[in-house]
Amino acid sequence: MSNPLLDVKDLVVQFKSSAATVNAVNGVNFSLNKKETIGIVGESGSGKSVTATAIMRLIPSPPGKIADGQIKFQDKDLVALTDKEMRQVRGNEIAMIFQDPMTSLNPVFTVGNQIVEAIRTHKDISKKDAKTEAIEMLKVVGIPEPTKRIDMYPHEFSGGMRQRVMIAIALSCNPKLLIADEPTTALDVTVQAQILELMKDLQEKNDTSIIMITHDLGVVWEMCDKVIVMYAGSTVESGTVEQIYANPKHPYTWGLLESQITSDIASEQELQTIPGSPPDLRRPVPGCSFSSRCPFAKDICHKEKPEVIEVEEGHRVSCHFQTKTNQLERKEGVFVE
Amino acid sequence: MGKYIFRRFLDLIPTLFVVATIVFIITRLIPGNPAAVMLGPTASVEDIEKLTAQLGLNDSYIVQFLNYLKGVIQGDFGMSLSYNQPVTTLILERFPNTLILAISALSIALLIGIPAGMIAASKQNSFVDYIVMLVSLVGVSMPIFWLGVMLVLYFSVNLGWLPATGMGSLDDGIVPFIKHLILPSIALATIPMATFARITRSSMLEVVSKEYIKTARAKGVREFIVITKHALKNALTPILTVLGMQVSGLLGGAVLTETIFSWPGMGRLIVDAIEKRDFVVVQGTVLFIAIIFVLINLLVDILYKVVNPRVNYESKGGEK
Amino acid sequence: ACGGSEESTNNNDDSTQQPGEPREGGVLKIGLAANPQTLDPVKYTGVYESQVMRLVADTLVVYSKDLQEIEPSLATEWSVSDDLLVYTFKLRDDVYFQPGEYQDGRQMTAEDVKYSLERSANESVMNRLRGVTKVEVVDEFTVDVHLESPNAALFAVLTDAGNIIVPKEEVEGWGDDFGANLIGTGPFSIKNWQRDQQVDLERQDKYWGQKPLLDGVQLKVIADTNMMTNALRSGDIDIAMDVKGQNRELVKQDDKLELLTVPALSITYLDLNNMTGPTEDVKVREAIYKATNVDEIVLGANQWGGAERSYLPLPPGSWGYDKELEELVPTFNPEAAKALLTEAGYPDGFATELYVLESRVPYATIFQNQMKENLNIDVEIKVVEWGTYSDTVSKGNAPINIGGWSWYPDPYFFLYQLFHTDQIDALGNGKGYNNPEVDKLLNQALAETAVQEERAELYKEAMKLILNDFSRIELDAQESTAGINQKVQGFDVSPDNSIQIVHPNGTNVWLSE
Amino acid sequence: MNKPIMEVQGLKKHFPIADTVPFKSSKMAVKAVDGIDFDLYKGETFGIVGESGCGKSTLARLINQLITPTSGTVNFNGVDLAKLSQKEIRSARKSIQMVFQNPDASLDPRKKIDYLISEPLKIHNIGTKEERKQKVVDLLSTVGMSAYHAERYPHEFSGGQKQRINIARALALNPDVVICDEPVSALDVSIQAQVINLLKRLQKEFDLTYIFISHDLNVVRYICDRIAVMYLGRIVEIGTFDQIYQNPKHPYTKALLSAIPKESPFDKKERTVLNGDLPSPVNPPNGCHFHTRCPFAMEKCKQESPILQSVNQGHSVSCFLHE
Amino acid sequence: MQKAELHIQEELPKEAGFFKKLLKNKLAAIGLFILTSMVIVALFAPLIATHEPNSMNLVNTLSPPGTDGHILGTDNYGRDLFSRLVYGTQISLIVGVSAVLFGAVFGTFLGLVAGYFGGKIDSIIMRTMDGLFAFPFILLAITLMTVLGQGLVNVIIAIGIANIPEFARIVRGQVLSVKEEEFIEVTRSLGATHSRILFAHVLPNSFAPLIVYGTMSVAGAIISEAALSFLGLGVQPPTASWGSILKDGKDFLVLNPQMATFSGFAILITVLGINLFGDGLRDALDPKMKV
Ligand SMILES: Nc1ncnc2c1ncn2[C@@H]1O[C@H](COP(=O)(O)OP(=O)(O)OP(=O)(O)O)[C@@H](O)[C@H]1O
Ligand SMILES: Nc1ncnc2c1ncn2[C@@H]1O[C@H](COP(=O)(O)OP(=O)(O)OP(=O)(O)O)[C@@H](O)[C@H]1O
Ligand SMILES: [Mg+2]
Ligand SMILES: [Mg+2]
Repeated sequence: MSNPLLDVKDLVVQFKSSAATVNAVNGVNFSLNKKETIGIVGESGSGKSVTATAIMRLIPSPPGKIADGQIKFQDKDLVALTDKEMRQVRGNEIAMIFQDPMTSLNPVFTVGNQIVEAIRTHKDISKKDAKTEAIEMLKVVGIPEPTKRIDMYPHEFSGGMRQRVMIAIALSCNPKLLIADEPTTALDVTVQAQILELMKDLQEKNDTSIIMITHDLGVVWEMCDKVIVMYAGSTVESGTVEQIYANPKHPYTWGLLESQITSDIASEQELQTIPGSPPDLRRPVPGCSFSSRCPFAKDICHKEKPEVIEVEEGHRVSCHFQTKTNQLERKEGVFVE
Repeated sequence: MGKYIFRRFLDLIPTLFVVATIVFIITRLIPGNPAAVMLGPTASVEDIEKLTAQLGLNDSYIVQFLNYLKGVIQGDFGMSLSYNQPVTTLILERFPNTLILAISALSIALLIGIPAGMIAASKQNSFVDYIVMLVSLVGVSMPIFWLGVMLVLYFSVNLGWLPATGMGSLDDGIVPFIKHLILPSIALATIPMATFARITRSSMLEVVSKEYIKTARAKGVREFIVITKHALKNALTPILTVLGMQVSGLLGGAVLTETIFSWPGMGRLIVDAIEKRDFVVVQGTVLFIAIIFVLINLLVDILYKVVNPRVNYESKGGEK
Repeated sequence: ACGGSEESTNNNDDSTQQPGEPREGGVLKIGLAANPQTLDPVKYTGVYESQVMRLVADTLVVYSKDLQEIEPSLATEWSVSDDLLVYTFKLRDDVYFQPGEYQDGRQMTAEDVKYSLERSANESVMNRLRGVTKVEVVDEFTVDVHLESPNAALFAVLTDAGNIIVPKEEVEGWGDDFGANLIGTGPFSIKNWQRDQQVDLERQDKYWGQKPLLDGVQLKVIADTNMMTNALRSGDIDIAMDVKGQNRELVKQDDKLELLTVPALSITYLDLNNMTGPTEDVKVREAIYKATNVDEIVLGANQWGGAERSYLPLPPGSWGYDKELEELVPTFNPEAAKALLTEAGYPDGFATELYVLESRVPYATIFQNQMKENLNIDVEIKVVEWGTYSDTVSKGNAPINIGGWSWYPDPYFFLYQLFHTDQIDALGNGKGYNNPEVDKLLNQALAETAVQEERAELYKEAMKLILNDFSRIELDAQESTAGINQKVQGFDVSPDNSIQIVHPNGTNVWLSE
Repeated sequence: MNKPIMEVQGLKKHFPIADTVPFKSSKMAVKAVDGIDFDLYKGETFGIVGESGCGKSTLARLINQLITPTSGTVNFNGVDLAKLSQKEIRSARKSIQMVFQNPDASLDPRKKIDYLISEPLKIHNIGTKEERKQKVVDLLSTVGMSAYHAERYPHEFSGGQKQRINIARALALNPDVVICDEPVSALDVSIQAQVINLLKRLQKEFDLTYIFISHDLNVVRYICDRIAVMYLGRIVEIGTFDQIYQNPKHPYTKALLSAIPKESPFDKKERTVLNGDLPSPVNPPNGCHFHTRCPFAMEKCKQESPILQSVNQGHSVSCFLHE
Repeated sequence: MQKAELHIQEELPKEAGFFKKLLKNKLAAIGLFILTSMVIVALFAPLIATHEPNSMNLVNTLSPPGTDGHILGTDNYGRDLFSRLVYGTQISLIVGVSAVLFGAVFGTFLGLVAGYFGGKIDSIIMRTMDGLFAFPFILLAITLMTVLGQGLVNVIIAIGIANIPEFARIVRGQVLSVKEEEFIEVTRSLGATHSRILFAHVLPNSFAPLIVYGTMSVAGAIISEAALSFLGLGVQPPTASWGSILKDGKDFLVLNPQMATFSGFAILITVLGINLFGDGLRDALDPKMKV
């Protein structure tokens, strides 16, 4: 296999405030090949969006900064690029769909204007052509009557429509890497299916790689080749979708999978959850960050950081229970050695 | 919007009525008999009495007021007591001069102030930022009479580059005309310029941390465009407000600058009229200025809406 | 006594007239301190307007350079009837009006004089020809001016710009707009008037007097006095009138410029209210006078010169002035003052108010300081603008005020309006000075004789009484000043602040470059 | 479940468009909500699903009287909300709380979380300062956050955290009816489960009524008693969750259900995507709004609008196929 | 609902409060320092001044700085310039700050109400402001002088009133965009009254331009005070104020610039202090700005 398209190593992102430093991302590792789709799942607030924003080098600074780590993209270390060089990368090579479609669209420009701008930033075409293209884009993402809608302002759009506009902007650049932060949360399932289809097509056509941040595990199963699971700022487990689904190794992953609402859960049944709450990111935890909520936690879990272990080809996990020789397995909600 | 604009035009009527009434009352309230004031120190008792009668100032206030209103409704602002000319003529003579000076000063203020504010904001807490701040504050702390005289001392008296006073006439060619315009415009521009710079900076700072700025950057848009297009348009509301105020202020006449540079504008007309107790001119000019202000603010309100499509003048907060 | 004294003599004859033949051509630029509003002789009120009017039109007679005598202008000679009621004037027969909209430069005749003077007598806002009942045309170039009662000040009045001779056609043709389109018989005619900005005058070729050397005159309105000097220094203008304060020094220091000064007909005084308040008591007034160090005030208010202490309610340049009377003025004596005040019943002083215009604040501030120090009188200064000032003072509502007065050299124009009971409701006698004997003397001096010496004697008597009543404190007599560029030749500053460019008294200004 | 706590009748909201450009106005309008009737019963969870942009959020705002309807009424406990005075409507809002779709924009960026969450309590004068403080901490923990979060500002939170803050705020007043507009879409599954458990528990405890807008059909199925399916501003089908999921009648409902994403990577099911041009609410197609994309469309569907008709006990559908 | 733990396990340093944040901002601290110094100078003027501020010496006028123990020289009456500036601090600070506050308080209120309620209310308030703004300042001042008479309070009122329309405009403009934000709608949905929405949410989000404009206006107010004094409204001679010293100094600008220069400098420093402080205030109010 050739070099990966994107290789994130030991990424640390901090937000400083007068009182403390928030380690929003604290050791994220993953790599992504050409035309591959990776899903990032994990606790809300675990640093998924921050990781994505860090790849774009758009962490608001101050107070935030990339404190450590490497983001290798096509042999360039994005962390080390100058602002100007980074601008060449943004939009052109890496595009991002932001999580919050309402606040991510500029309220004072029409959506058409914003799409046209994206197109014209990277393509040398006339305004008129760009507009035609923008209308096409809107149609592609399923906005009805795009010729009319293109001259409307974001606040006149519904949540899902705004999200689709964001998608249209990101896709209009034909990027090599598309980072989609919760791209379909506000979409109904039929439109969602359509959008995901669209992303796949794009991937086929342009060999695009995709980072898909989502809470909808269904989307992950459908779209992704690989998954990383994040908890409290770090990757706790990563592997192919099949590995993660069939053979999750980290107790947090188990909790996550079990909390899923599936069609076979009856209304009367209480949903499974992970009790407790995640650690305060301002306070470095000596041991495993999940230890306070882990039903299996032993002494060592509270004291030492677990190492990253490759349990099978491409399947990595960082948990004291998982060693090369001694592995826990999930079976019907309990663990066996 | 069309309906709104129409309604705003209708607003002019009560506004003007109220303004007219208040000016009338005020001019009668303040001490000073126009006849005595106009005739100067050496006037004798008889002279004053005679002129008072001639000017119709012996009529009862009600009669005076009704006559005045009648005139205004017919578009007649009356005859100046001291100039012996229709107020409309006086205003039309001076207003273009004021307009020229105002446009020129505002252009300077905008062209320097806004970019300076933008640069300061994009380099917050840097050396450039501090310089912009310091210069702006020097700008507002410097009284115009001081600055004006300094400019003249340096550029006219010492260097002899520019004329010290007067407006010049276009008949003498465009170059002398512009030369006359430079110093008063600079003197007049300092405070607006400083205000623009500071307001722009603060407003930009509010905006640059917004998510959509991130989006623009993520698109790969050049930083220059991010700042000048995406951030600026969102930051424009307070700038427009200030612009509207400055335009109003300048069109109402810049007394100090006009006096120092002998610029024949509205400001001096008004102040002369007040000092001379030329009530008719005072009433006329105040009404005229009120009309201008209402129109300028209408324009500003339209611009608010152009800049920010969410602006809604009819609804209460939080209602759609 | 003050810094400017070495300059205070009229010395322009030796210093400005550089060797060389008068040269023709050029436009002289003069700064005008305010904007002329109307040039209609019956409507004008300001000195700035008369400055322009005098360049455009002529009066029957003019004052001599030193303002001591009356000289011919449009009238060549005149006589007075024995009853002092009819004045006969012989007119020049070579005078032509400037061509205008409604006439094409016709000759001026007695009819025009009749028209102009009667118009003034009937319509003038300032009543500048008071007492004239009618003007009779005797022949084409002779008129009789009939008076209601004897008026010795008639000649002074006739020199007023309000009594210039204008053509009827133009006055009636323009109607209200005549004030903007003045036509006269003067050396210059109005070419262009940009309101609030400048008036361009051009030479009048058919002028009856000596041919103007200048092509034209440009009068530029410069309201700010400091800027007036700056404009002079930068060459924007050639003559700046009324240079005051530090600007005098600036003009003197500049090699290209020159400061011309001459004692003016302008005095500054401090009125004490004679009708109400503590100052109603003549003892209090005397105490205040004695406690006032006038020299100090004059010095402090005129640091760069430009004024002399004055003693009498007349400018020293007036023919009514009598140095002997200066003896009657109390000398500065705080102790005596204090005693007087105690006697009057104010051992601990009192509180009072002083109304003053902004330009005279220095006088007020120093006076205030002296009152506090010498008599423990608390003077609250009220700086007000002109409208409020004139209203307050003429209504007699100002306990103390500081004012200034400048008019014709005839004492009538000072003493009558400042001290006659008639004028108690006007600004001049807002202090409410009331002395029947003075009234009588003032009336006599006006109506009973036209002989200057006799009149001077009467005025002297009146002033004696006035000084005895301590009705007000005389502060200073101002100079008339002008800053000029050295290329301006033949220009004299006039004590009455008029601008004389080409004048029957022989003036004909020219530019050396 | 006899007497409805809320009755919605003939509710319409048309947003005029083209007002954005001065001097240009047109008669066109976005028919965001175009005639909606339903009853809401105490203690139930009423789900609303439908295409994005079909007017769900607008409907939610209308119910709360945040926007004035073009026509139609909302009766709450027998009172027409539109007829209430300002003051009365304010206290009515105490009983009808709402979680907005947009977690970020819903939080005043200049206020700390404790202020935001305790604000409804302050507004309605509930509790002492101390009590309110405790309540904030309680609410934070019920939505899976911690006390220390109270001291922070909204921009310091992730999308999901903001969503939880919004939920906490809506619950602060112990309302009778909570309108939840996509309350859990930004949450990871475990928090989602936590929140849903909480909502259910609260419902049991306080007999709460929910209007639950969501795109996640599994969640809707799990939590809702009755479900309304909306399409272009109208309800096309309404019924209990069993009726809708087991026996969908309307072609759009069927399409929706068939588009539920996979449940595992090994699931081989293909999602069906609706074909045809998406109609616009500005210019909705004549007749049945869905006919342009309906595989069973008949001539009649293009001409006439079907009305919502009962096909079963509590199950109504607006489709000519089921007349 | 279960009770949650109120206390946090181990005390982290508390998030800097508003004032701490303000002070941590270096520039704001400098601003505050300048202002405090000014206030101290004003309060303790008699102790700081080297001379009696009104005592004249007419033979030693306009002497340059350093002459005869006059640190900054003397004015045109031979009064000690330094002492006059020190005493002038009182008037100028009071007038500058109070007049702006007066205008800001009323203007902000009117602007808030106008922008927020819109429609008729907006029309009435803003047209009144237009009318008020159209009145020449001098006319306004003479009128107030006539009606209210002399005095410091009236000076403040006059300048304050003239400032009202500007503040109203600024605030209204800001409110027009803020009121459309979604969180305003959300707050309404909680049952909040209009006044609560206005003062707790709209106002804080409209603050920034207000602070900037307000702090800038102080300079104008200090200078205007002097302009009023010649209409009889301002403080009257011999009372010292920076504005009046500056204005008197303009007649000696060329040869004896010390009066205009030092008084202008005093104004500049004060305005600088106020602006630095204002910027700090703005930053401290903006949660996104971290120190
Ligand atoms: N500006 C900031 N200042 C301080 N902390 C921040 C800031 N931005 C984010 N954080 C913190 O960083 C952590 C990670 O946030 P992030 O937005 O990456 O979460 P996420 O994984 O995307 O969550 P979600 O799924 O809810 O969107 C959160 O705990 C958040 O509180
Ligand atoms: N203020 C407005 N002005 C004009 N049109 C609007 C406005 N608000 C909403 N709309 C339009 O109304 C329709 C319904 O919007 P609404 O937000 O109710 O949809 P929704 O069902 O909530 O969609 P989503 O699931 O995507 O959030 C959309 O077409 C939208 O563009
Ligand atoms: Mg996120
Ligand atoms: Mg919605």
